[in-house]
Amino acid sequence: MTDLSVRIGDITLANPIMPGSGTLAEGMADVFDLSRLGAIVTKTFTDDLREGNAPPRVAELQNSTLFSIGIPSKGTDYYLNKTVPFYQKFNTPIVASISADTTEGFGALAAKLSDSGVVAIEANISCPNLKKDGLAFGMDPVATEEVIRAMKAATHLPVWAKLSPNVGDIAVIARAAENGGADALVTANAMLAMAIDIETWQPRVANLMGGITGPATKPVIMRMVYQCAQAVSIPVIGCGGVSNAADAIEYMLAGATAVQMGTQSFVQPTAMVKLLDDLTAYCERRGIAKVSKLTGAMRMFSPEQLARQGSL
Amino acid sequence: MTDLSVRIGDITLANPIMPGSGTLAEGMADVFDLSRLGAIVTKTFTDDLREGNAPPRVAELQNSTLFSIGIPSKGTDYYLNKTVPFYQKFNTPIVASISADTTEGFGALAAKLSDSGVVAIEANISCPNLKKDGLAFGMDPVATEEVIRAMKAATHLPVWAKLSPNVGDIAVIARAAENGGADALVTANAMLAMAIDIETWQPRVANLMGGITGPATKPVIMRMVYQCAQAVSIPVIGCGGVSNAADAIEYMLAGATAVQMGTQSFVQPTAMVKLLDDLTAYCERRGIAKVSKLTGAMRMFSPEQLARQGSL
Amino acid sequence: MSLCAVKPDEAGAGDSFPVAENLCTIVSNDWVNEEYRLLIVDAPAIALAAKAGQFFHLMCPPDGESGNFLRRPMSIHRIDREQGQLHFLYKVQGSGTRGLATLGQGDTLDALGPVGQGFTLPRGTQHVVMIGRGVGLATLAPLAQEAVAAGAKVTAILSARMASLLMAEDALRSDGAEVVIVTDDVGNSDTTSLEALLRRVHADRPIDFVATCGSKRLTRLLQDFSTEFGIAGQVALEQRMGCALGMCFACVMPFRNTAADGTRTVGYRRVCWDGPVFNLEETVL
Amino acid sequence: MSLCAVKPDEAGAGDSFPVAENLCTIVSNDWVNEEYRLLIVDAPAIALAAKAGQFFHLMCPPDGESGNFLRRPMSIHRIDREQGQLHFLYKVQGSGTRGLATLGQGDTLDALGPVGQGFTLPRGTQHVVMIGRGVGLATLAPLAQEAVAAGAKVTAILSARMASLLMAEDALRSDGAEVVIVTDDVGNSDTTSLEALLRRVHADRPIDFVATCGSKRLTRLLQDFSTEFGIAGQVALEQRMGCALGMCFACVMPFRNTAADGTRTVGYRRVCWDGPVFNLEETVL
Repeated sequence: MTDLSVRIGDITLANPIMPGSGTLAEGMADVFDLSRLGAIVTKTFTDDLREGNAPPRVAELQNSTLFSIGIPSKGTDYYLNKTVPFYQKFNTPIVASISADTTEGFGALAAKLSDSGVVAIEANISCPNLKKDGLAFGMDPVATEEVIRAMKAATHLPVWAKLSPNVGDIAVIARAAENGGADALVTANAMLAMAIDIETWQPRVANLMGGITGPATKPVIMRMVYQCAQAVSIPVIGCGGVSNAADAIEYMLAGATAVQMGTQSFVQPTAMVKLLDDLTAYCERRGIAKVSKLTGAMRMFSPEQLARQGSL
Repeated sequence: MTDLSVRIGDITLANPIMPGSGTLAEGMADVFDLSRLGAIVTKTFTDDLREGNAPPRVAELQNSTLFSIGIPSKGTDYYLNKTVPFYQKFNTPIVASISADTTEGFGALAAKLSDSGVVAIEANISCPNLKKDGLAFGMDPVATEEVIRAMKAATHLPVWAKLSPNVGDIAVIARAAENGGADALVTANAMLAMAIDIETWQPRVANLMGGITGPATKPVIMRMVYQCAQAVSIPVIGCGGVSNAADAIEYMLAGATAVQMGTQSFVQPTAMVKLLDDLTAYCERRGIAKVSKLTGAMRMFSPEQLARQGSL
Repeated sequence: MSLCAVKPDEAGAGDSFPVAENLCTIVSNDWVNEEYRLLIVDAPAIALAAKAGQFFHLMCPPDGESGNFLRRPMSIHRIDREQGQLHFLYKVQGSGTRGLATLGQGDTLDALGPVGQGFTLPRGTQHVVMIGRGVGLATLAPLAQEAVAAGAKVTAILSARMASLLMAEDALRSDGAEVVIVTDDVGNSDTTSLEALLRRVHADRPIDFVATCGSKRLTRLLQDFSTEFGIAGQVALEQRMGCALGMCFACVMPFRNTAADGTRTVGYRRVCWDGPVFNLEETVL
Repeated sequence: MSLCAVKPDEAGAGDSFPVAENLCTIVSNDWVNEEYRLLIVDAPAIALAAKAGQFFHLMCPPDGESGNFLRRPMSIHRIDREQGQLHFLYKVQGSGTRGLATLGQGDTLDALGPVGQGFTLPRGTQHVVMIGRGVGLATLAPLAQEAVAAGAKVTAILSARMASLLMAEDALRSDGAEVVIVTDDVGNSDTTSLEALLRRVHADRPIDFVATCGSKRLTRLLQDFSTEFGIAGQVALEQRMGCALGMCFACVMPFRNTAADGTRTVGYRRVCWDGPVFNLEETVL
């Protein structure tokens, strides 16, 4: 029987599969037993109440979706009194995803979660700040480091930095988060994108830009996960277009310790459970006793192999 | 009859459709009359002879491809004596795409092309420099400006800057290219990406990383074209996942003056010709007398409309 | 598996869940008139536990270049528990329904559900009036069946451009509803005529619940009518969706909220999870 | 449209082009043994102008989650100009060929081509020996036809694991080739046996051209043999491709170049455009 457990800093998860923030809600408990998940990452909330963006909020693209949700939030009290208790019915560690407008806001909100029952806090520093033409904390290494540092000063809980993919050199941001004290990286949030209806000549989401998610984004985020894993010594959690066990394995080979599934759960709500079954079967077929052995196990082409394949 | 002509700086093209660099070669003349194109952008060459990367050089992804070709080059003499004369048989302006290792190299190569018969030079400052983990001139605004400036100083020909999409804020690079004297921007080159074979645990292209191209990349590059068009006053040429007339129209609405088609020509060599036919039909159906009217014609949602659609 | 017995609050306690990716075998998928198709599938027990106003989120086959990446929400036209079948009535108008139209007998439809909050008929309801136009009619039929089963009289007002485009008429009649037909052709489908009709029906036999679907115009009419007479009412809404399980927050629309102190505000709710059936007075049009 | 008359150099002069996205109607697509399928299509004149060793770049239907975004190169097994048909013989082993296997009679295959440099039989060739294994046999059959038509004798050595997996035997015989069969089962398909066979054939009737496809081992054998006896020879190579028109430079393999001064270097060439048929002595294995 394959050991599916993985360690993210001081936390041991029963398996490496968890939902990406914003892709699981109470309704998923109607579909399968959430206790099967390695962790439950909840939807990003802010301390204040927010309604989010105007609809249309979603456009269907090829093998992907364009979402422009904003961060609708019912605030901290709702999160502590309703959301956490709901998920505590399941035997699965809860990870809170938070957002704030300022470094101090991230710290203050982290402090409020210290005794909430969550096992870690994911800092959503990467959700495109559409009001700034897509610029966000996560696009700036200094802001990234400051946010993580403020959260670590405010709480004893582990802090995961969810990076923005909308950067030139993700390794720089990864190191900034590590320097700030991050216990893990989540690579990455949605890529800033746009689509226009050629009949109406209007943007396909009301807010003009949104985040593209789904299988189409996987190869770019795969590269970023590899670059992050090369750049830091903290665990990297892969997140981008994971649809099945093959995708999860690919991310782990690239250096991820765990993976988050997002958009595929919208299409196939049982996908995380199926992924776990298929991941187990893969490990058994390949004689892999511990799934954690996959992390960073990619093998480069050897010089001999390149020669055989026709390299010069 | 729709006027399909567009102006890129001082150059007037018969229509806005041209191949992306590296996606057309002599073989395409066996399939259709290259005189139908707005321009012929030739494959990037360097002054020196280069063999390019070891195979495997291509991996098929979902709705996209991962190419890691390197820049194989037969050098300047071959380009001037063979390539240009071949394409001069067609009644289509030729645009040379060049690459070099240094700013001076870009300038020197541009000078050699001044009297070659090409109408413009595209500076490929964006092809991922895989030896530097993907870093390239185009990821740095200073290097971008310097390369364009060196080329402009070396030749009277118009210079187009082909930007890298692997940046945080494309507008910064766009303005750097404009400041350097670029006559147009080409937005953008391939996005740096990666894929691993989960059976062999090896990268799917020998060089580990490559560029992802094809329809999957369109929404991200669309956003960048819009950001570029907002940031500069020189023309922007859209390039990323253009497969058909709808894609070309979408890029033009976002702010592109012309578009380049790449990967789709590999799948469907007649795609550019079909695009032109369909673009013409679209303009006629919509009563658009000049295709150039499409450029930047996207209409934002109005406050009234958002209210009707349920905005708060 | 015990189905309806599992409330969302109890999920996770066992391994029976009220929502599933039901793999349904197509029985038939034929044109019923020039615009609509009727899709009948053999459905498993979880799917047949659906209630009026709930919906399924359908995986639609690709339609040419459109891969139909996301599922499409589809209201239930008929829950036939005796035959073990579900009926869906749909207009072929987008890439999703074009893909759906390619399914033939024996093919498999992946139908996620049942999902959403259905109609809630107040206890003791005596006379339900439902009014629908276009595909909205399809959504109301199961409510008629439930209302009749609960002992209420049902008056179904069906509106269409012309009589040949009417749907659900036979189903409604066979379920025991009294059917009134209005058409643009005849000229009795305008708001003024309909309002007069509603007043006559109400005068004849007091209405204590109204329901509608598929038309802003008709919803406004019923909002005004139900407010004037203090009648409870609900509307089934439609919105472009992502997940249909309340996760992605894509399908929001604005609704009127009333705070404990009576303060009224407007806020977004998820059509898939908080609806698709909402109280008429809360609906912003 | 005039086809073979249009040389690449003249393209652009008129509107007849030697390469097209041929829309071919499937005549049949059946298993010929437990591993291979034979695909026969009705082809337009442009496609029928193909020469031995050229290939088509096929648009393959999706195979489950794999969309088969890129085309797949496929060598031509038979050009039947009388029937107006092309034959392709393929092994179902990847998502492309799995997609291809789903095509049935009456379906349409989009076949880009003919593309590539085919075999070049030296003028006056008297005796061609071709040796192939697996699907390589399929590629060599049109050369046999061309060689016989040019007045040469053809000896085709077919190698397979067992006799039941042999293909192209009948086609080759009917085209006038003398067929020699070797199999692993019988134990006469190893390099040593084959080399001895080649020497016997050559001694019996001097070979002046050799050709092969599909096996590195056989290619090496023919390289050594043709070098020893100074015989001209060619090999049809396979490589993962992007465009098949020399544009993307994805399908390169290394080859030996000889400069004007006799200096030998190794450099990449495009299998699709510079090949897929290359001279044996230039091929690096």
